[in-house]
Formats: sequence, structure tokens, C-alpha cells
Amino acid sequence: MSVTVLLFASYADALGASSVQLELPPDATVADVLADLRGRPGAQLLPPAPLVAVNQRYARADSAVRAGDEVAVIPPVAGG
Amino acid sequence: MSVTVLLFASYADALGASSVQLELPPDATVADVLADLRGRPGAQLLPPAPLVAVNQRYARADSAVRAGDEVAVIPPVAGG
Amino acid sequence: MTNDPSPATRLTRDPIDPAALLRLAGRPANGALVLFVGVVRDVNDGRAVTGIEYSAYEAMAATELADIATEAAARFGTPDIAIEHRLGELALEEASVGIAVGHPHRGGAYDASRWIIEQLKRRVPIWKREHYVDGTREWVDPTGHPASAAGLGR
Amino acid sequence: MTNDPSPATRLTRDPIDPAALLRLAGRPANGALVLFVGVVRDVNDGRAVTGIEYSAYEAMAATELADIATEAAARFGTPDIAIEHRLGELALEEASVGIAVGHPHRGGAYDASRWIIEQLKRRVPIWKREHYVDGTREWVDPTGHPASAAGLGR
Repeated sequence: MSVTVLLFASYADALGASSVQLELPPDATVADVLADLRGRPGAQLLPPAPLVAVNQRYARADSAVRAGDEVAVIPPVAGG
Repeated sequence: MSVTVLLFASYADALGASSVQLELPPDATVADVLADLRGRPGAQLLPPAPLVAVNQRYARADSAVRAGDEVAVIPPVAGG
Repeated sequence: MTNDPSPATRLTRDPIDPAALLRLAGRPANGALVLFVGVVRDVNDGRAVTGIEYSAYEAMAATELADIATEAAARFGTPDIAIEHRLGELALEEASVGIAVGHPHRGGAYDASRWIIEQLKRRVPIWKREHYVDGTREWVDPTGHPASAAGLGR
Repeated sequence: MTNDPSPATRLTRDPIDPAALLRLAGRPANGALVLFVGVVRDVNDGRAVTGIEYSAYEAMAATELADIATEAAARFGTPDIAIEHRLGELALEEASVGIAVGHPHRGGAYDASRWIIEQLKRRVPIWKREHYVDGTREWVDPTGHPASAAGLGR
């Protein structure tokens, strides 16, 4: 299945993209998304457990990811 | 000696004046000012220990009062 | 803009301008501004209010306001403090007091703001007489002993 | 004036207008308004800053801001909450965030204001890149692990 992963700020700089399209098995989780990303150039710079959102809600590493979901890997937030 | 006593808000209403001129002995204190006031019509309505300022600073009952001082009897404050 | 490194305090019969107070608290080093505005509200202690009349022992009130600002500046480490208290007749929803604090960090700005309003309510010789829907007026005693109960009402 | 009984939140690329936020938090029953303004300051962690660029995961940030306001309304018992966060390039002394809370009593207004800014800083996916006097730029990591230290700098 196809999943869109959004990258922002320092993570987008590190991986050289603000979004990537991943092909994942149908029972994939957030952890699988991160594992896939870690194989890409620049991704060694991601922290061990980055914040992740699925469809604009914070999600845990074992959260399911479904076809068409919008997954976002979220650098430390700095609003305010 | 002559001392000016200022009255405000509910105290001015009670005593029917916003200021009174007192004649006091030279070694008078704030307590003497209050004792004098208590002899006046309406003054039975003062609380047992009202706030008092001498020359625009809060003062204690045993604070000295000198000729020409500006003494103020201060109702419960309600700013803000 | 850089303001004078001293607090600004005043009593005023003109409407309070929150934006002007905020400007007085600005400084390039300040990452946080906190503004408190006290407003005349339509109900107090269950009675419908139509307006409030504020009066003061003006010379002493001005001194106390200035003292509070100076003490807050030392205690919280910022000179960027502006306080205005309104006097006279105020309608509902008008501002009775405005306090602006600028501080490098938000914790200091919040803490100073809260400290100032608590001190102001405790120390500054200002009084208010509420006007009620039924046409009566009463001096407000925040200590919880209404003047009328002590026989000091109008 | 009586506002809609629901919080108002938004991301904006326009300058934040504190007076407009205060108006959104007004209501005849509210005796207290507290406004917090976050401002771009000239020094951060000892480095001279010339400006800040804010960016966001906009759809999610808007949702989180609205959620924070709704949660604060329930937790502190007031619907009169207005929050704006600025995005884009900001100069020194420009406001990055404005939070206005109206409440019948000052304690509720201060507590809600403080809770909202702490939640905002913890949850809302907004990032900032500081621009320094020496021409360099860096993403700010408030968790205390600068991106550059982890090799994620520019």
C-alpha cells in the first residue's frame, strides 16, 4: 500500500525532501514507516524516537498505518 | 496642634465630611486622632481598627502625629 | 523601540488604551508581554450592575502605584512595567485597570503581573461605588463586609 | 459586546493585533482579561538574533490550536479565548503568538492563559529558524538539543 510521509523543518532539511511516498505492507505501523525512512540518505540524523502524527494526530510507534494515510514525522516543536 | 484628617468614600459619607481639622495635644498619635473622630456624629460607624495613613503612608495606631500632618482614614480599598 | 528603564504608572480619567500599555512594556530583550485588564462587569455578588464610580486618595494612590511598580521591577527583574488605573464614572465593559509587564521570559512576566494586581487590590487607596439596576448605589468592600451591613451605606 | 460562545484560533501571516484579540475575549460577565504576547527577542541562548522564520504543519497546527482552546474552555470555565500564531518571517519585536482570555475572575484568566501557552509550546507543530547576526540560520530545538549538535543544522 502507498503512504505519504511529510517531513518538516530540520527533518526535511536532513532528508532533502518535504514529503516522500512509501510502499508498505498492508499491516504496517508507524515503526515500519520510521524503519523505511532510516534507510534513506540523511535519515541517520533522525533521533531514536521522533514524534509522529497519523492523519494530523500524534500517534505511537505501534499505531497502524493504512493506505492513503498522511503520516508526518515531527521535529521538536518550537511555537510560541 | 492642628492636624488635617481626610475622610473618603463610605467614611466621608458616614461622618458627613471629606476632611476635618482636629486640635490635638503635641504628643498625639494615630490612636488619638481616631479617638477624637469617634466622638463625632456618624463615627460610631467606623470599624474598630480602620486603616490610617499619615502623610500618605500607612501608619500604625501608635504612630506619632505632628503639627501640619495630613492624616487619612482609609476605608477598605477596592481598586482593580 | 527601547523605553526608559523605569516603570510608568498613573491614575487617569481617560479610557485605558491596552495597546499603549503594551508599547510601554516593550524592549528588544523581552520575549514575553503579559497584559492584565480589569473590566467593569455586569454582575457582582449576584446583583445586576449598571456602572461603577471609582474614586481615590489620589496623591497616596499615585505613590502606592509607583511603589508597587518599583518593588515588582526589583522582585521580578524587569523595569518594563506600565500600570494605569481609571477614576470617575465607568460603564459596563470599560477597563478599570491595565497592567502591562515585559520580561525576557514568560514566567517572569506572568508572575510579576499577578503580583502587581494582588498588591494593587491590597494597598492602593481606591474605592468603587457600584450602581445597580434598581437605582441604588453602594460602596464595595472586598473584605466581605458590605458597607451597608455595617451601616455605612448611602 | 457579546461574542460567540466559542474560542477563536488561527494561524496567520499577518501581524497580530493585540487589541483585536482582547475584543474577542470580551463579554459583559468577564471582569478580567489576560493577554499574553510572545515576541521575537534580540538574543536567544546568548546569540544575537536578527529575525525568526516560523513554519508549521499547518493543518495539524490549526487542529491542535483549536483543541487547546476547547480544552482550556472546559478546564477553566470560559469560552472567551482567542489565540493567534504568526507564520513566516518575523522581525525583532514582532509578536509571534497572542493569547487573550476573558473570565469572570482574574484567577481563572491568568491560569487559563498560562496553561494555553504551555500546551501550545508542547503540542502545536510549529518550528522556528533563527537568523543570526553572522548570517547563519538554525532550527531551534527547545528540548535543549540544538539541531546542529545532532548534525541536523543547515
